Amino acid sequence: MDIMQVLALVIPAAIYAGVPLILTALGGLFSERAGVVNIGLEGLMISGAFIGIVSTLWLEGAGVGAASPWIALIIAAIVGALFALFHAVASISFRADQIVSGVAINFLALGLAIFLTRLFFGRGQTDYIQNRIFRTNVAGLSEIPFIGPLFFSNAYVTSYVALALVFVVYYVIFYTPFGLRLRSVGEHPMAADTMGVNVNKMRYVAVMLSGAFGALGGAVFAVTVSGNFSATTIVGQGFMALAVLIFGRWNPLGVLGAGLFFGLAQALSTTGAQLPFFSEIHPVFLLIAPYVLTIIALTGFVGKNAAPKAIGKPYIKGSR
Amino acid sequence: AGNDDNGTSTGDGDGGTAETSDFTVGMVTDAGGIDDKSFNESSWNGIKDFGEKFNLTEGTNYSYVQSGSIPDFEPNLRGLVREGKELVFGVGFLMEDAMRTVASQNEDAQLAIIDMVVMNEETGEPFENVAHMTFEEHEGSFLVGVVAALESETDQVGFIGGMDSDLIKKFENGFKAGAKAVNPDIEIAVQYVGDFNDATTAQQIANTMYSQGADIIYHAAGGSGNGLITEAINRARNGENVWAIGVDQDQYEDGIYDGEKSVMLTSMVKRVDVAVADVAERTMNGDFPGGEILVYGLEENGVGIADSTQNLSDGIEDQVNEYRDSILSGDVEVPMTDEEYEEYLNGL
Amino acid sequence: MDKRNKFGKLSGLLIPIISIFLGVLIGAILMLISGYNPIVAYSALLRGIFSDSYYIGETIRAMTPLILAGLAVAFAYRTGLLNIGVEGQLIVGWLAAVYVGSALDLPMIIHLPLSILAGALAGALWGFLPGFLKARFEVHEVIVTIMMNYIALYSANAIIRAFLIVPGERTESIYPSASLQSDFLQSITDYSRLHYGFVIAILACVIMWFVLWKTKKGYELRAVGFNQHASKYAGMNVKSNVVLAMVISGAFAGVAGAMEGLGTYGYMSILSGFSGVGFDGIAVALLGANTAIGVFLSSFLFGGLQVGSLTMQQQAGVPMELVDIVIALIIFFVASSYIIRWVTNRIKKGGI
Amino acid sequence: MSYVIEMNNIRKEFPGIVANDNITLQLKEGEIHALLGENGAGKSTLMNVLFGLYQPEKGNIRVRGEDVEITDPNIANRLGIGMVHQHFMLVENFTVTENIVLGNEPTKAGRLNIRKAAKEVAEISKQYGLKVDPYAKIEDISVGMQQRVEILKTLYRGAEILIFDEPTAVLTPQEIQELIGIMKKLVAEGKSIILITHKLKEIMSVCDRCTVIRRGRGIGTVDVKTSSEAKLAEMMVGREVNFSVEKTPAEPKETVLKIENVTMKNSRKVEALKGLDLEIRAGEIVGLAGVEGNGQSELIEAITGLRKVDGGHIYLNSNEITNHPPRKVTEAGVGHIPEDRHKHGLVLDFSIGENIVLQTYYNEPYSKMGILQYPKIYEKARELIDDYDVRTPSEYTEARALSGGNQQKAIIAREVDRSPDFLIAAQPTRGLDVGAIESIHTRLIKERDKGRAILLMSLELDEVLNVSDRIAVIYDGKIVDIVDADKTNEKELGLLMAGGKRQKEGEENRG
Ligand SMILES: Nc1ncnc2c1ncn2[C@@H]1O[C@H](COP(=O)(O)OP(=O)(O)OP(=O)(O)O)[C@@H](O)[C@H]1O
Ligand SMILES: Nc1ncnc2c1ncn2[C@@H]1O[C@H](COP(=O)(O)OP(=O)(O)OP(=O)(O)O)[C@@H](O)[C@H]1O
Ligand SMILES: [Mg+2]
Ligand SMILES: [Mg+2]
Repeated sequence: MDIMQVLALVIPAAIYAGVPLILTALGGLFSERAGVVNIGLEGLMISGAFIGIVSTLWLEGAGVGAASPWIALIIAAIVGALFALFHAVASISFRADQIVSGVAINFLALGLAIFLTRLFFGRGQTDYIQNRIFRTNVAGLSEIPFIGPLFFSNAYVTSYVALALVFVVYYVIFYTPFGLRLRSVGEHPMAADTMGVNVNKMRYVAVMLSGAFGALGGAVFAVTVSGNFSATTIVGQGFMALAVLIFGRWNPLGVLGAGLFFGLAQALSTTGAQLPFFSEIHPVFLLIAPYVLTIIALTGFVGKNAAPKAIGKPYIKGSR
Repeated sequence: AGNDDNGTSTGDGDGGTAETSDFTVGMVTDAGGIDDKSFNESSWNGIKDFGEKFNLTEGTNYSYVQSGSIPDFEPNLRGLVREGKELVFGVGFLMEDAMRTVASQNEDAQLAIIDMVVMNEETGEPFENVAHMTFEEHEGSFLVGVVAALESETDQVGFIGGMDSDLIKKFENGFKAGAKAVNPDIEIAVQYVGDFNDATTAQQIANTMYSQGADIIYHAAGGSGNGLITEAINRARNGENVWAIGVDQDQYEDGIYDGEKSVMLTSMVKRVDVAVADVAERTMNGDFPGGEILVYGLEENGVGIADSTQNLSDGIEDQVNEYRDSILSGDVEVPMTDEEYEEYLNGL
Repeated sequence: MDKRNKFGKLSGLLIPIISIFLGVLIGAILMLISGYNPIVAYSALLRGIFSDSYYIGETIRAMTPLILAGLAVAFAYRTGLLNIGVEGQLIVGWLAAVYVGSALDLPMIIHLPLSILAGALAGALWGFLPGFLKARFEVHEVIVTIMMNYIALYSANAIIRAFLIVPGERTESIYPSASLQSDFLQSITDYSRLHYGFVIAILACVIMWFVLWKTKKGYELRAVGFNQHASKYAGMNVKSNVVLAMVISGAFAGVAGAMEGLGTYGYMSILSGFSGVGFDGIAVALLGANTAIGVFLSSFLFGGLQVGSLTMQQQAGVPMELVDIVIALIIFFVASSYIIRWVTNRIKKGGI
Repeated sequence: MSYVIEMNNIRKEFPGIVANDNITLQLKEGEIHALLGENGAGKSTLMNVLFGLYQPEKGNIRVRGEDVEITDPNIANRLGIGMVHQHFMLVENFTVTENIVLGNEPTKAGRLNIRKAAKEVAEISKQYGLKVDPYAKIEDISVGMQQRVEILKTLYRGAEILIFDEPTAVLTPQEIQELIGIMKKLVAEGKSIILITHKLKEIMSVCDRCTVIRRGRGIGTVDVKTSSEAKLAEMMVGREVNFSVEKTPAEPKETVLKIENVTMKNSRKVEALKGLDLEIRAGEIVGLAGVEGNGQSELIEAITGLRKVDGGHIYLNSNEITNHPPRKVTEAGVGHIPEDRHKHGLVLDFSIGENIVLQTYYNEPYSKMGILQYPKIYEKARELIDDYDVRTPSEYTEARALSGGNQQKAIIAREVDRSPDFLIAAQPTRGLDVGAIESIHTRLIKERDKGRAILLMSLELDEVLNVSDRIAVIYDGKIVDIVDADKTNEKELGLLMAGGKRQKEGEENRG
């Protein structure tokens, strides 16, 4: 098996394993850049996966057909934004400890999603959707030598959407007034306040965006890979997304890199067993590689002061 | 003590069931749940068939409890026993320990376990209050192995297992033996997911196998198998000529894409439903097969190849039937373990 | 900032009670909307906790690892650290305890303590690394502990698979000399899985309280937790205290794992996912205001609800996930105590 | 007479305290109006009310004769009110321009137009002579420039009324002169200014009128021309103020602390001490004068072992303590009243009692065999609370609940009670009222007379001049000069602090 074949196998797998993490981490980026810790990403992903599947099923039932999962993605993002309001209200208005509130979100999302699943379907998992978002070859581009098989063959369109979103988010965060304000709120809310930026409003918007993106991440995973929803659809990906966010130093491009890195490690851990060289490594080392490498990377090269300064603290007007 | 009443009190709810029997049967699923498209579902279908046949009410006479994870098995089994269910099924070999504990604590209970023989360590015999239901999966797997080898155009096939265990090894070795019987040079990729409920990993494994040239993959991975089907559909939609082989039930429906086509070449059916209904009926009639090791093989129609044959090439069924006959006649001894498989290969 | 002691000890109790009430209330509303009868459901839930010695035994059994996991989180929290890695520490503790319990054959008086100690040490080791990285490289402990959870899960599974596996996807059973299981306890609770671990859990509560509040080391750990700068100024070794805090926290978690291995199961099976106990520990600790007694009480709430939810599902047909929702709401309200305090202050003012 | 701002009968409460009680302040167009009061009198609070950060419980505000309700800084901005805060409100990792335009950004097709913004910033900065580098990051520029950024922020928004909250506290005398020039220029352009400062001399030199508040109450407004420093001080405190501290001449004995050629990098890896020498003897107070950021904090960190030095030696009573860990240094006989009491001095969530034993908890009688002896600890706490007049409900009260002055007293009690040979007092009276200041000064002098060596670090030149026996001037990481406190004055110190050279005595005579 030549190197090209290995790459053609691993790279697309890395991309589609990484995309849900990247999307969710972008969500975390909004909220943490605005100063609100979001350990509830896991819960947001769960809500997205659940809504993504349920609305696809519902749309299919209504005869929408192949467009169902796409519309479902949008619905999931909207519902996710609303669901994130829990976290927003608790941690911004009610001044809850943001970590605690995030933990509550995780419990709530899983409990509610499974509760509703049982209510709607009478058992612990939903039906399978018929109209998944399937992989396709991108017409024309997949023929390009070298690049084609790696990036344009057998790919989910959602991956390109995610990639585009990375750059959109990058632009918004660093090149728009909204982004400037968002960052100022996470760095020095009082300064932002004195400059007429409505701190709490910005934070609400940021947390809701994190809900939208987190849910989108979960929904993309659900409608491309898992095809149904159950308690085991999202297990730990949200925490991984948090790691991606920190690893990516709260920067959209960093998130992209970190997400692909995790995706690659994950792809290798399953694909490796059938690849030359990797098959000689005990599978457990491939399995734990992403986590070990993250720790090493955090220790070695990722500086410590990248976190937004005001992160984790509720903003109370006039407090000193 | 208060709890013993509860089992019956739930039954008080609906009146007017004079004709129906008041036999009660319960079932504990493993983490897969009753729509895992695999043996949990199959077992439940068996109970439902039984219930319908005898006009029993779901919820009152027959019900199931879903386990979230292995630690739930024991309390769930015990819960049903405590409720006073007259027969309690534990679905899957993973329930061995839980079944052993519950069986030894409740000598009067009537229990049944699928895919396992639970030994009573004190007597060295299978538990007397448990019906031990096993299947000759290797035999059925042999047949789909034959199909795979006959249908493969690349002479490469794959097998995806759920958890690396004695039970799933039976599937693997049977399949490999069948494929080699047809084509001794065929390449067979084998990988285990490590979980019966991780479709994502299974999909990546399938992706790799297909990419490496396998065109037919058989799975014995419960819920994880859905990952294989997803991957096959993904590829088939893009015009690739790939197939999947299902397990436990006829999975033809699960492989449908583009409206009418299906990626399921065939399935190795394991008639857990028939076996479950059989044990339930015997128990209701006072013939609880406690202590017996019930074996369901080709002969008993406990395993076999699925009814859906749309995707099979002409003449395949006949060839399969020839192999079936030689297994039944004892001409072919299908290997179950790795050692037996090695021997089998040497004997080819 | 509002002053902390505004209404002192009372609020310490009032807020959890109000939160529980609100959580249960919203749970009831949810059931009504979903077409269940909340009264039937809650009474089944309560029956599933109290009605029978079996359920009481099961509740205590469920509480045992929760207490220890909660103590692990609370201990770290008191020293300014957020230990999300209890889950992983629990897994390695479980494995180590079972290994010692099944590989060695010693008299009980040595074997049992040794097995528990093995669990504690393994957990401590798993806590040491995040503590060390935090102290030495200022790597955030949250992220490292999350990573360590996965490493623990996969490594433990791989070790079992490679070295310890017996049919049934699990390790050998431990020797009775390392077991916490007790025929006596099982017989008085109608074959629940109650074991002597609860004695250890209660002991651990006392230890946590004593170490933290009565010893000079505890004083240092708390000081470092509240204010690293002042602690350094006062001559304390901040780094070694951070490491020590994580080590002790990890040891509690490791013992929680030992309870599963030596008490509830007597072996360790290959885990297809996290046990969840470690994550529940976070909630238990927060709900218990990170005090020993609080952790004990909130473990009772958690353990009871979880055990009772089985009966609720069986008898009232309400999915047991309802309990998760109620728990989430309770955490949510406890966290939002500011608003509860604000409202109660309003009511108080209005009343006077 | 028309006022641009009228704040009438303002009342603002915080939990447990009335910060502003019926205060009235009227600002005329084109004037510089001083707002004077002790620490905690409520000046910042009043200005935050005007700026929309706080909502008053009572009273009304009129801007240019019209009743307004300023519920938000946005509204204040719109009304042309700008504020330069006591603690800078700058986002450290933003550039100067980004800080200035935040909340009011020029855009081009939805995109932040930073180039245009920078150009505008450059224009205004030229217009008012406020030199800044539009593209520099805040964390990289000097305090003086940061302040100019703060001023530019208000001007960028077209502020007509500027509030300066203690702008001079952090500046060198030269920078203060510059700032005064800028303020005059602003007034000449038709702007009106409210200036908060504790420095009476500044009020006398630039302000037209002065409003005095005391303990949250308005005392009155006076014309500066017809008033005097002494009169303002009396209004402010409510009694005649003794500006100097009573003490006898020092009788220095043997050398206690000796610092030789110490070099050290600070947290930002910048060389902050560059070969510093200093000697302090028993029975004397050496004041450390310098503009913030010239190595004072680092010097203290070096002595106390909080940060490792890169070169040089530190001796205490002839024993080397260079790079010893803080505990060793403490045990060797160094006491330290830290500059930042919340960061270093106290564990705010601990009780007063627990804080009292912060350095000694591990010794008998407070600890036996690893177990804390709480009765002994609280006994000690009670004793010190009485001795040092710490006003607290009890020794079990959390330190957080005490007022700043009382927190400081608790720290001083703790440090002095250990009777160290050498005591560092860093900004010991920051944020305290005159009563507390007086008692602390007396306490320091008493310790001196007992034969302790004391290093007093303060940004208040008055304090340094009044309490010290000798004054060491620190500039750019070195002690550039040491002068006798009674042979120098504020002007000379100011010059030295800015890096100037003292004229030789002979030259001075000639000049
Ligand atoms: N956010 C707040 N919460 C509670 N009390 C406050 C708050 N802000 C100020 N105070 C209190 O109000 C009083 C007035 O404070 P303010 O900051 O206005 O004083 P100031 O005159 O500006 O003092 P300084 O000269 O120290 O700047 C003080 O007692 C202070 O402790
Ligand atoms: N942010 C705050 N939140 C709550 N209370 C505060 C806050 N800031 C100050 N206080 C309270 O306001 C009062 C005055 O605080 P401050 O620190 O200004 O004291 P001070 O005026 O400097 O003290 P002293 O009069 O003793 O010199 C204290 O009772 C303090 O507890
Ligand atoms: Mg004050
Ligand atoms: Mg002020």
